[in-house]
Amino acid sequence: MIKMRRLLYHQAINEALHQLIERDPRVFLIGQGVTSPWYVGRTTVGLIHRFGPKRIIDTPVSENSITGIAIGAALAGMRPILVHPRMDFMYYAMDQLANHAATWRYMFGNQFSIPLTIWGIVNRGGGQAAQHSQSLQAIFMHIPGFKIVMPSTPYDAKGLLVSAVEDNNPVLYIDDRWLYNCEGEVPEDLYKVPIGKGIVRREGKDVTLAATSYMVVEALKAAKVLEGEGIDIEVIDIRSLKPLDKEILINSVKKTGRFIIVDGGWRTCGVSAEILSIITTEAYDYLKAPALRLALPDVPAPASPALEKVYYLNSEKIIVKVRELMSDKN
Amino acid sequence: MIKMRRLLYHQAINEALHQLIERDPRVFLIGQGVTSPWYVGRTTVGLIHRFGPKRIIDTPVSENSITGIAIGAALAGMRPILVHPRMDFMYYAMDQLANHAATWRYMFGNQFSIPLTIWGIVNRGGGQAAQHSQSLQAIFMHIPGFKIVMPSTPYDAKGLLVSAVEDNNPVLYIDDRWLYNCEGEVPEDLYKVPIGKGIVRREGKDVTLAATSYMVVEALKAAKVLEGEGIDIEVIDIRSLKPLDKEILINSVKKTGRFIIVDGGWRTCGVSAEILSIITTEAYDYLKAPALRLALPDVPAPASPALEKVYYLNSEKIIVKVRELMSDKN
Amino acid sequence: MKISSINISSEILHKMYVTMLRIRLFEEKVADILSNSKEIICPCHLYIGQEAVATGVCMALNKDDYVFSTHRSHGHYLAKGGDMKRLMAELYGKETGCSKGKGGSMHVAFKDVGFMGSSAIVAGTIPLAVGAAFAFSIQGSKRVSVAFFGDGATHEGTFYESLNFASLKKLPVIFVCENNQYSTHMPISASLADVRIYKKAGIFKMPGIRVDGNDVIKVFEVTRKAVEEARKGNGPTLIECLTYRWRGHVGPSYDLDKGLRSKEELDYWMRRCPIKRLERLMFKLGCLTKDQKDQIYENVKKEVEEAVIFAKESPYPKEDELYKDLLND
Amino acid sequence: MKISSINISSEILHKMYVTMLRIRLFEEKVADILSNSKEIICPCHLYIGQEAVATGVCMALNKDDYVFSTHRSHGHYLAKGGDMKRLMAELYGKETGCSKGKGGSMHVAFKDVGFMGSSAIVAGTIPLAVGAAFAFSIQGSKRVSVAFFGDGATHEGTFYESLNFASLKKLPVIFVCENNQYSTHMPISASLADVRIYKKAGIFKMPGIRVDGNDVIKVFEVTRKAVEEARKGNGPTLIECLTYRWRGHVGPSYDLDKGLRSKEELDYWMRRCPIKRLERLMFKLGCLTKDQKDQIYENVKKEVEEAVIFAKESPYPKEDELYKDLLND
Ligand SMILES: Cc1ncc(C[n+]2csc(CCOP(=O)(O)OP(=O)(O)O)c2C)c(N)n1
Ligand SMILES: Cc1ncc(C[n+]2csc(CCOP(=O)(O)OP(=O)(O)O)c2C)c(N)n1
Ligand SMILES: [Mg+2]
Ligand SMILES: [Mg+2]
Repeated sequence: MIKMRRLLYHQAINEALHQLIERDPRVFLIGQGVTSPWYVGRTTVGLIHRFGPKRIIDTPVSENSITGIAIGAALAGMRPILVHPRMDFMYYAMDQLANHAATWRYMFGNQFSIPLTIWGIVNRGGGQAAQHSQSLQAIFMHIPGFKIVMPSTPYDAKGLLVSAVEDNNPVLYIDDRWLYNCEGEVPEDLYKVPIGKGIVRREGKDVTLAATSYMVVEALKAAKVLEGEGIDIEVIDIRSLKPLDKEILINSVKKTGRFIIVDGGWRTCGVSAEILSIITTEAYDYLKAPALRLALPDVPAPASPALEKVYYLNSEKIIVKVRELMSDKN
Repeated sequence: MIKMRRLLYHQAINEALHQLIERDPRVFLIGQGVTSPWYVGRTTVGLIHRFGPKRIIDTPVSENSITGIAIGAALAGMRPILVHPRMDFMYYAMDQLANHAATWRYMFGNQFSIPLTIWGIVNRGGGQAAQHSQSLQAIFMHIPGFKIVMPSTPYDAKGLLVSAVEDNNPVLYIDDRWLYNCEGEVPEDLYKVPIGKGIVRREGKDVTLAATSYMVVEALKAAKVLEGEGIDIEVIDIRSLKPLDKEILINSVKKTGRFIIVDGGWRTCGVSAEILSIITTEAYDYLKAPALRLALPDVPAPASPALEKVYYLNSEKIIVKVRELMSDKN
Repeated sequence: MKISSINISSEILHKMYVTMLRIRLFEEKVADILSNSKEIICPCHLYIGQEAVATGVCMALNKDDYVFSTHRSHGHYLAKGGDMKRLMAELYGKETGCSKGKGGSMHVAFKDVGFMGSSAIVAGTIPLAVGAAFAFSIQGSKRVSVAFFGDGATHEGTFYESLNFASLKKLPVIFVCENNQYSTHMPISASLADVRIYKKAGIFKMPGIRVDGNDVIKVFEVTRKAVEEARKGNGPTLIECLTYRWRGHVGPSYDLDKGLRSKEELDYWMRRCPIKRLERLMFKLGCLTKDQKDQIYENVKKEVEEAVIFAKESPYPKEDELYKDLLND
Repeated sequence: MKISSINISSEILHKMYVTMLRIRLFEEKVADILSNSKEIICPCHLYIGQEAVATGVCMALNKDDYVFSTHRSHGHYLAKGGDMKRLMAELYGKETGCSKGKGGSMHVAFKDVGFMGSSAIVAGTIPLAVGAAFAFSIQGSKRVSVAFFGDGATHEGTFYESLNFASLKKLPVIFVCENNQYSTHMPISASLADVRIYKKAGIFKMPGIRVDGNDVIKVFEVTRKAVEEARKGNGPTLIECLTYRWRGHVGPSYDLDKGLRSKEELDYWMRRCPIKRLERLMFKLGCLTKDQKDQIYENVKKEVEEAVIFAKESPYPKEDELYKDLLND
């Protein structure tokens, strides 16, 4: 029997970390702030006290080398969880990520595995501005060699972290701190949510809203409002960017004929462009209207609260986009 | 009267560098290999002898800091040309590029200009494999704050370099060494090719082939072959990725109703996904068949010549794609 | 404190005193606002306790010399001559802010006085300062460029790369490391195999000096010397200023409750207040009277209050500002 | 050469001799093929002249110790025990290559002997080696990890970051810098403000040693000591091996024509051939005879010829190999 409790998203991560590190001596956590009371939300609470500094490694501010060190440890039989407390800092680590983690298996003809979880946190809003707010999933989706997941519920936060750590490849696990206080059912034991599978969060027949990460929450809010207007929205949580569950998207479009992708990263060459391209080539015949995308405008994050309001996506902006789509002549 | 000569692509770059550095004391060239006889093709020949080590600066292998140094010099009134002799090495410099060059004007409310040309060379084939072959335009197109050009002819190679250096923003100038021996008419004097404008390289009425950089050459070859099959191809050289000349693309689709984008970067979240998304949303009503994309498969570059053949795009693969499109039931 | 060694005019001492006080009272006010209201939303890294560094260094510079700063930016901004009102307005996210509300506390600049911006990326501005110095050297100008950064920035590879290039090319740049002994929650010894930061200059054939960062006069003198050498074409210097931040890493709290550091340690450093220290000296030297001091306090308090009013009364940026200033001509 | 100081069995001397010769003759053959045919297409960075470094270092290691390498990989690969046939096949881009033809000369690995791969990114493998050592330390194993890298890698920040972390955590890693005095076309003095690379260890509280990199015995002894310390838990060592590559940066040419270096310099270093040097010593010590030498040459030549035949006769990878091996279980 599965014991369920209601947990917050950050508690689900914390519990997964405790259990994963407890269960497998090869698993360790490394990165900036993992022993700090506030740095990575409250996701790492209790770890240092329980497992000590050999397995919970707080680090100097040396993102590139710390990333390389985690890769090297993975090559030597460990299963590290490497945290970058803000995706913005991962630019420093791009060489190790893109030229090394992503290539090491391929380049040497499958001699090596890199069972490495790269935990990248999206931490924005609150006036943090251009260098502390980025959501860079598209860049890593572009570069071959990673799996990528973006859980949107506490259940998936735990289950996908377990899958990431058990995977024998570099898996980028991206969470958005705007999800940290979302509550949901979470089994107590360890369990896996499969990488590569999307999930229908709400069934509907008029429009498919596919969303990533925190945008799923906003899409569901929008769907509720639009229900009142007689528009029946299907919400799909993409969950896994790579491999991508194309089937679930295409099947939904077969039903609804209308499609909007909502992603919290930048627009140009973004995740939204990729998914739009897939739909418009592979589900072309089922579309009743042009598929649309909603993403961050192509500017850096501003600091002022007045501008943040314009910058970030929310359910209202999704509603506007859906109405635009529905009013299309088609 | 404009004096024209036939020059090779790399000679056009070399000439532009000579003239730009000669003309403006604020312009200097910095990067790895700029004094080397072979490192950056023959594009820098003669510069060090003519201008000396104060203006032609060969550097230590410190990509991130050298990039920051070029940015800092731009802030202090210079107009540096910063070369990365392979785009693969730019991963090391991502922090300075994305968090600094791209943000410095915006973050401080337009107090600063960064008149910086970032010259990124695509240098692949010949068994150079995963870490020496990357064509990373999509990543920089995703990140707000750059202009991006990819000249495909000697004429544009010179004219766009001049525009890049005269621009008051970070401009990424990407050339592909497979173009270096292409020949074409080049004016002797300095002239500008505007950033933000595509160009029709061949008019046609059946299919629009939009292409970037070296892919333009292959697209033109394909068009010639397809002419023999009675398929009339319009070839558009995108030239400027950011700002992108959407109009020229949409106008062409209005005429042909069929569209293929060919880009030499990776497929997923690539330039091809972005341009496909634009066409399928903004030219949706003019499409007679699904717009398609052709790009590198989502794997790192292999070393073996047998695999390189499968990996890289060429006119034959374009022809196959066009035939596929034409045979579409629509 | 050896008074005999003081070779500085009382005018300069006054300037230092006022500058430090302007930083201190500005920051105390910001701490106040952060604690008691939601008027300032962006993360603020307070400089209280470190005032002698920014002040001593900037006093040794000309207006057209360049300064590059970090997430802990307010002190550097004010010491270099940035406008206080526009700084406060920036923290409030207003359109009158020095960065038009786009940057917030971590991203302030004031180009007119050579304050060339602050990066929230650890070590991010170090190569920028080297680049500006490189420009000065190409231009044949006598200006110098300063990079302020924390001890944490010496964990980053770009610090070493930058030192190497600057020394290789003998550039007029001063590397000012404010060693406040913590990088966020981490004490320096948990991050650096060797905590003597000034020694890291040696492997690049560059002078490295450690100075008491709470002694504004020492900081000034060491910087003045480094600037002199730089202007002469003798290349860069690394100056490590030992100091301490009174508040926690970010925001107004003291980081004591969370067990990150001890009350004793904080008390020790508060007793070594850089402002009180200069004040005592000035009293001793007879170049500051009780009345003057009160007057200065009065003036600075008023300036800070006016800055708050200015910030509060300024409008927020308009919506379409979001799309402006990315790429311009 | 002080023979009296030699405290090494003749068996080891023989092994060293054979290893160096295998590298040399393999490389001469590759140079030959590169000069005279298009059979090998991928860029090859030849190791000729530096054989004593890979040999001396790897001789001090166990099979299950790890080695990480660079673009100039062949010598390290062979010295650590990688299969010669499969190396040659890799250069030919064949499916029997050690990397299945996917890596080419710059990306060779042989996991079974602890040769963990080579990166064509300057300094790229330095943190990887630290990471493996970190794993060993967590695992409580006695294994050590070695990073080979060139002088050029000391321009990159990750070199400093890696040294800091390794020393901070006292990890069992040996940093072997092969200072061949050039980074592509650039002499070391044009890139480093201070060319004494071994000194860079000091600022991380780590021993740094410079050794004659053309003296295989010295390299071996210094490494043996460093390995011993690492296994005891006493942390890392930086070993700078002064050496020289006979060929140009890449390919078979000598880089003389282009004015990148002088014939005198090359001649000087060719006179200091590490193989001849060991040979002389072994003759002197009486542990090598002319006949033995001829036999060894014969054997190694044959091995190299067989490797070429193996490579030539092997098939190219099939088309669908392109899509395999990216992400596997
Ligand atoms: C690249 C990067 N990594 C991590 C952080 C998070 N961070 C913000 S400040 C800081 C520590 C800085 O310490 P130090 O440089 O000593 O400056 P101080 O805060 O003590 O003034 C860190 C790690 C960051 N801003 N940038
Ligand atoms: C990040 C990066 N930048 C630049 C290059 C180009 N490059 C290849 S080898 C090399 C020089 C390496 O010099 P060194 O490390 O001394 O090794 P050596 O070739 O002398 O053995 C450079 C700059 C590269 N491969 N990677
Ligand atoms: Mg600090
Ligand atoms: Mg070298």
